[in-house]
Amino acid sequence: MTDGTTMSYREAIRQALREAMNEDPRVFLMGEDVGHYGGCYGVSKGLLSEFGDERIRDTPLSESGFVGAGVGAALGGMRPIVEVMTVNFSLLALDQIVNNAATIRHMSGGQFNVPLVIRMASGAGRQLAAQHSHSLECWYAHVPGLKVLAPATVADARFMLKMALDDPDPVVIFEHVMLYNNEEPIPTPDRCPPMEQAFVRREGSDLTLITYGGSLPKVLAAAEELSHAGISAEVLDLRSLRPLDTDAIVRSVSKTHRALTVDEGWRTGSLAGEISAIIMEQAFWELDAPVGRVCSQEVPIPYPKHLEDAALPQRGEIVQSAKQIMGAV
Amino acid sequence: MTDGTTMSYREAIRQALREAMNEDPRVFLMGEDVGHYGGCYGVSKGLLSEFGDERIRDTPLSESGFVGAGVGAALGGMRPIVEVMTVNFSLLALDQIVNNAATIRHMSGGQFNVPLVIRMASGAGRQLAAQHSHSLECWYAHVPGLKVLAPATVADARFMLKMALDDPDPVVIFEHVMLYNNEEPIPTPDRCPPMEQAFVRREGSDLTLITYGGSLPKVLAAAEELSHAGISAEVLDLRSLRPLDTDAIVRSVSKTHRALTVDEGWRTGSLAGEISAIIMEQAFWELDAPVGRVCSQEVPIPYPKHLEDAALPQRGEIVQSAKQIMGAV
Amino acid sequence: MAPANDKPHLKPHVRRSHLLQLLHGMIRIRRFEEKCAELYTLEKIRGFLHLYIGEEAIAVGCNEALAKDDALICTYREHGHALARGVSMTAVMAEMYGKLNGCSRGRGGSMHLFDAETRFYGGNAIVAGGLPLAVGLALADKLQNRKRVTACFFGEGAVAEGEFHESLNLAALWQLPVLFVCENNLYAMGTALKISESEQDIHQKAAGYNIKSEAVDGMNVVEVVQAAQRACDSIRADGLPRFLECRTYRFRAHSMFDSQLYRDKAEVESWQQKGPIVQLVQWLRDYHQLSDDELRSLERQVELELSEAVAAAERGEFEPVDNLTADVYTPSASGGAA
Amino acid sequence: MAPANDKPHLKPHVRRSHLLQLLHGMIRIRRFEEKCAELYTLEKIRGFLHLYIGEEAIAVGCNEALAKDDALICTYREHGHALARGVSMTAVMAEMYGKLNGCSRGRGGSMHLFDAETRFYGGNAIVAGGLPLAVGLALADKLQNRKRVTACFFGEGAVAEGEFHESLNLAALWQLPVLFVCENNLYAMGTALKISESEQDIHQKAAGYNIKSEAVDGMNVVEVVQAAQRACDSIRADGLPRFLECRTYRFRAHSMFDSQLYRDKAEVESWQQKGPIVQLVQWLRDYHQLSDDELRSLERQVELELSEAVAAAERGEFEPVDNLTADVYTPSASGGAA
Ligand SMILES: Cc1ncc(C[n+]2csc(CCOP(=O)(O)OP(=O)(O)O)c2C)c(N)n1
Ligand SMILES: Cc1ncc(C[n+]2csc(CCOP(=O)(O)OP(=O)(O)O)c2C)c(N)n1
Ligand SMILES: [Mg+2]
Ligand SMILES: [Mg+2]
Repeated sequence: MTDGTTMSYREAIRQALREAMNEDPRVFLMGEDVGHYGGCYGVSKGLLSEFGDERIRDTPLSESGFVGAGVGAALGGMRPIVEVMTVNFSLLALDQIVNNAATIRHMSGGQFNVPLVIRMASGAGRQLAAQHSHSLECWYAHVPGLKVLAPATVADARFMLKMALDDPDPVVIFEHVMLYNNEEPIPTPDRCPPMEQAFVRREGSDLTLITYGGSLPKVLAAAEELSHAGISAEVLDLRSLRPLDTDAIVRSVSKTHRALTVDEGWRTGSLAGEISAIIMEQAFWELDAPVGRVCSQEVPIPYPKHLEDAALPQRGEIVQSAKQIMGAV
Repeated sequence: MTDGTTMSYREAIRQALREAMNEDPRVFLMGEDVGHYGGCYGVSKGLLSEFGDERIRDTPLSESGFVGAGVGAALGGMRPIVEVMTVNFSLLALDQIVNNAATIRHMSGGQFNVPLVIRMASGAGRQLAAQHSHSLECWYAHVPGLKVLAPATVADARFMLKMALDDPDPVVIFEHVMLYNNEEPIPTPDRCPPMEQAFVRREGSDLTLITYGGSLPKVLAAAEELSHAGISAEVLDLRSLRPLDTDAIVRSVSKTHRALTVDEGWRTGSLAGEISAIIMEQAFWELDAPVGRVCSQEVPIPYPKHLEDAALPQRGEIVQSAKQIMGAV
Repeated sequence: MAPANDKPHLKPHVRRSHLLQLLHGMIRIRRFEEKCAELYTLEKIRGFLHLYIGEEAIAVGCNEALAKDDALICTYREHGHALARGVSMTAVMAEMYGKLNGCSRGRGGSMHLFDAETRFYGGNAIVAGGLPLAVGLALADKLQNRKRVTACFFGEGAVAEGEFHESLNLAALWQLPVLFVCENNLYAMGTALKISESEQDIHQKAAGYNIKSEAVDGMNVVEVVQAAQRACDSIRADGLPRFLECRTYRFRAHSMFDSQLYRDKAEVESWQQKGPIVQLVQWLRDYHQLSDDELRSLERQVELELSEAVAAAERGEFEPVDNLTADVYTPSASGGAA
Repeated sequence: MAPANDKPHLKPHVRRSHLLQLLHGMIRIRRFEEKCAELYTLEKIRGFLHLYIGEEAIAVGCNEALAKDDALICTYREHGHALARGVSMTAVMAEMYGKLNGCSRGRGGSMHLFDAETRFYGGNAIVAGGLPLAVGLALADKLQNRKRVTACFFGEGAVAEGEFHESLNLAALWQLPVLFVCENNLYAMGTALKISESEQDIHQKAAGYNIKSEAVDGMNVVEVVQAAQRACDSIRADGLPRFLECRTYRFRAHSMFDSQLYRDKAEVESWQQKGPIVQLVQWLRDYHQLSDDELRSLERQVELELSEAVAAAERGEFEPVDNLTADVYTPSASGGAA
C-alpha cells in the first residue's frame, strides 16, 4: 500500500479485515449478515467468498449469544472480530460485554484474558428514528476492562483494527454510519498514531475543539468557518474514548485556554461532560472561559430530516458556541 | 403515620408498596423472588400473603421479558412496579428500557405513555465482587424519556415511590444495598420535597459536597469530620438523577464557591463528571477552585474487603479531597 | 373500508363478498407498498423502508379474526398491518413523509406507526422487541378482567432472539391471551432460515412452552383467515396463548439498501407465482366469481384512495422544530420535562 | 486425588474402587461445604455463598466423563465442580478467604473460581451468563480442529433466560461440542420450577433445538457417571452438543441470606433421605462393599485435607492494596492501562 491511496471508510475497514484474516488464522469475523448479505453497511461484501463461511460467519439474531460466544472464542485462543450490526442492538449484549468481557481478566486474577474485538456502527443522520440512532459511546467508555476506539478518518478505519487485534484485551470499535462513504487518501501504516493517542487534526491557537467519530467532519468544517471569522481553532480528535488521552487534552487546552467539546451523545451524562470534568480537574487554572459542549438534544431521535437535524450537533451551532466562548457574540 | 416514626429503609419501601397497592388496584409488583422468597433484600416480605400472587408476581429469570411485560402492562392501563433484583441484571433488560419504555411516548407522537416504575438495588459494599457491585446510575441518567431517582434517606424511601407512581412516565428507582438496614425517623409525607428536587441535608458555607444514594451517609460523616477541622461543608443530596436539579446545584455552589461530588460510579464517565460539567457551564465564574470528584476506582469491584473498600469512595478520601479543595493540605 | 371488525366470533365464510373484501384488503396494501417504493426513489420517503409485498395475506387474514378492542404489536414491516387494521391510508402515508398528519405525528416514520384509536402499539424496529410488550398488554387485560386478544407479529428471524423464548414462556406460564404470529418469509435480511435455526420447523418450537400451534400457508388468505379465527376462538375460550406460523415469502429486498446477493432470482420468481393476490384472483376467476371489470373497479377504488393519501401527505405540514422535545415527558402538574 | 482423568473413553465401571472414589469425591465436597457454612458464620467468608450440598453427585459424576483438556463453565454454585475438577482444596478455600493463594488471587471469592491449569473458566454470577461462553469455547475448539468437550453447568432457573435459548440454538446450528448440564434442583432462589416454566420437563426443551437430551436421577452418582459418559462419547463421536438434565435438590438455603419461606421442612427432609451420599453408602453397605472402618478412614482423609486447606487459607496473604487495578488490562508494550 502506498502513501496517498484514496479509498472509502467502508473499503478501508474491509481491507483491514482482509489483511487481518490473511495474517492470522485465528482471526474470524462473525455477526448478523456479515456473510451472505455482505454486511448491513456493506463493509464485509466479498469476504465470504474469499474466506468461507467458517471465518465469515453469519449469526442468527442472538446478540447476547454471539457476543458471548465471541468472548468464549477469545478465551479459547481465537481472535474473534464480532460485528454487532449497530450500537442500538448492542443493548441486548451488554451483559456479556460488561459482566464477562470486561471483568474476566481482573476477576480471574490475571489468568485469562479476552482478546476480542467488537465492531459496531453507531450514530444518527440517516433518518432511522428513535430506536436506530443511538450514540452510546459514553456508556462503553465508562467500563474498566474495555478499550473503546472511534476511528473518524479513513486512515484510522484502515489501521486501528489491527491495533485492536494486537491488543490482548477487549476492544470496542465504533464506526459512525455517516462516515462509511467518506473518501480520503490514506498514509502508510507507520504514520498512524498508536490507538490510544488523541491526534490534532488541525492546529490552532484560540480555542480547542475536542471531538471524535462522526462529529469530526462537522467540527473541521466549523473550524474552517471560524478561521474566516478570524478565530483559530485547534481540532483534537480523541480517537480513543477509553483510555482517554488526557495529556493531549490538557496540552491543547493549556495552549489555547478555551475548549468546546462536540459529541453526538445526549448532553446529560455525555462523554463531553467527562471531558469538561477532566479539564476542570487538570487545567482549571489555564482556562480563560468555561468549557462548552455541543451535544445532541435530549430526545429520542425523530424520523423527519428537519427534526433529526435539529436534534444533532451541527456546524452552525458549533461555530456559534465557539464564538460565544471567544466572547465574540 | 405520625411525624417521627422510626423505621428501616427496607421497611419504608415495604410500607410504600403496601400503601400503593391498597390505594390503586392498577398497581402490582413483579420481579424475581418478590413473592415466595420475600424479595432478594427482604423488601417485599409478607406482601404475597397480603395481596396474592396475581399482584405480587414472581417472575421467571427473564429480565428482558418481564421488564418488557411491565412496559406493555403500563401501556395497557396498569401501574406496574417492576423489581429488577439488582442493577447488574438490568443489563439484560436495557433494550426494553431504552428502546421501548423511554421512546414510546415521543415516537408515538404523544399517543401512548408508559406509567411504569422500575426498582432496582444497586451499589457495592457487601463483597459481592465484579458482577454484582455495579453503580450504573449514570447510564440511566443519560437517557431522555426516563426519570431516575435515588432515595438516600428512609423518608425518601418511604415517599418517593408514590411520587414515581403518580408520574405518567417511566421512573427508575435505585435503592443502594447498603441503605436497607438504615433506621431513621420519618416525617409526614407533606414534608418530603417533590421527587425532582435536590435537597440540602446539611447547611454549610465553605464548600458543597454533592452526592446521592448510598454515598450520602459517608458524605454526611465526612462533613461532620470536616466541621471538626473548621470546614463548614454543605451537603446536597441530588435525590433525582434525571432530571438533575441544576438550580439547586448552582445555588449552593454560588454560595460556597467550591464543590466536590461523591459518586460510587467509576470515575470516567461518571455522573460526578456531569455535575462538574454543569458547574463549569453554569457557575464557572463563581468558582474559587476546581470542582473535585471522589468516585470508585476503575476496576471491576474485587471480593475481599480491603480491596473492595479501596475501590469505593470512603469518608477519609472525601475529607482529604475536600481539604485539598479548601487549600488546607 | 378496512375491516377492523367487531364481531369476534364471526366464522370465516367463503362467501364471494368476503373473498372480494379480502382481495381488496390485499390490493390496498400491495399498491400502497409499490407507491412507497416509488416515493422512496423520489426521496419523499427516507430512512429504512421495509415492504410487505408478498406477505399481504397474513395481515389481512389475521385481522379478520381480531375485534375492535383487540391490540396489535408489529415490527418495522408493518404498513400492511396498520392498513388492514383500519389506520387510514392517509395517516400511514403522511407518517412516511414525516408529516404532522401522520399517525405518529411524523416522528416515527415507516418503522414506527402508532395509532391509539385502533390499539395499534407500533411498529418496533428492534427484532423481537415487541414480544414482551405483547405479553404485558395481555397481562393488563387479564388483570383487569377484560376479554381481549393481543396479536403479536414477528419474523422468523426473531425466533432466535432470547426475547422470543422469554415471552413465550411468560405468556404460557401466566396464561395470557396472546396470539403470536410468526411471519416466516425464510429470510432475516440476508440470513436464510437454515443458517439461523437448528430446528427449522418453527411452529414446533411452541411445544417447548406448552403452547398450541399451527403452521399455515401464508400465501392463501382464506387459510390464514381460518387459522387465525381458530386461534382467536381458542384464546377467547380458554385465555391461553396460541402460536400461528404463516409460511410466506418477501418478494422485494429486505429494505431499500439490499442488493439481494443471498438469493436467486429464480427462487423469488417461483414464489411470486404463488403470491397471495394472484392466487386468490386465479381462484375467483376459475370459479367465475370475478370479472375483469370488477377487478378493474377494485383497482380503481384503491388507486383513488392512494392518490388521496399521497396528496394529503404532500399537503401535510412538518412539525415545528420548536416542538422537538415535546412529549419526551408527559406534561404534568409537578413540572415534568428534564 | 480429584479425578481430572485423562482417559476420555473410559467406560464407567461399577467396580468397588471406582465407587469408593466417587464416594470420596462427594464427601470431599460435602465436608468442604459444611466447613464453608461454619466459616461464614465466623465471618471468615463473606459475600454470597451458595452451597452445593445435596447436589454433589452431578459435579463428581460428570467430571468422570471429562478429559484433562476439556473445559468447564459453571455458575456461582461451583465449589463442587472446582474440587471435582482437581482445583486444589487449598486454592478454593483460600479464594473464599479472599487471599492471594486463592485460585483467583482472592479477587473473585466464592462465585468466581477460575483455574487456567484445569481449564476451569469460572464461576459466573449472572444466571445463564456462562452459556454463551461455553458456545464460544467450543467454537474455538472446532475452528482449531481440537477434539475437546466444553461442559457447561447451570440451574433450571437459567432455562427461562434468553441466553439459554440463544446458546442452545448456536451450539446445535454450528455443531459444537458442548455438554449442557442442567442441574435441576427445583428452585431458583425461592421460585419453584412450576412458577417459572410453562413446560416443566426441562430436558424436552432440547428438542426445540434438535439437541439430543436425557434426564437422569441426579441423586444417583452412578447414573450420572453413565449418562455423562454416554453424552461425552456421543459428543466426541459426532461433534454435536448434548443436553443432560440432572434431577436433584439443594438441601441448604439458596445462599446464606435465605430464610426458606418458600418450601416445607418436610420436603427438604424427604429429599435428604435420597441424598447422593447416603444413597451410595447404603448401597455399598447393602452389598457389603464398605465397612465402617473404611468409611471412617475416608472421612479422616477428607478431614485432613480440609484442615490443611483451612490452615493454608488462614496463613495466606491478602493482595496488597497497591495491586488493586493490576490486571484490569494486560500489561503490554503499547502502554496498556487506562
Ligand atoms: C435486535 C436487532 N438486531 C438486528 C436488527 C437488524 N435487522 C432488522 S430486520 C432484520 C431481519 C429480521 O428478520 P425477520 O425477523 O425474519 O423479519 P423480516 O424482516 O423477514 O420480516 C435485522 C437483522 C434489528 N433491527 N434488531
Ligand atoms: C441474570 C440474573 N438474574 C438474577 C440473579 C439472582 N439470582 C442468583 S441465583 C438465582 C437463582 C438461580 O436458580 P437456578 O438457575 O435454578 O440455579 P440454582 O441456584 O438453583 O443452582 C437468582 C435469581 C442473577 N444472579 N442473575
Ligand atoms: Mg424473515
Ligand atoms: Mg435451581
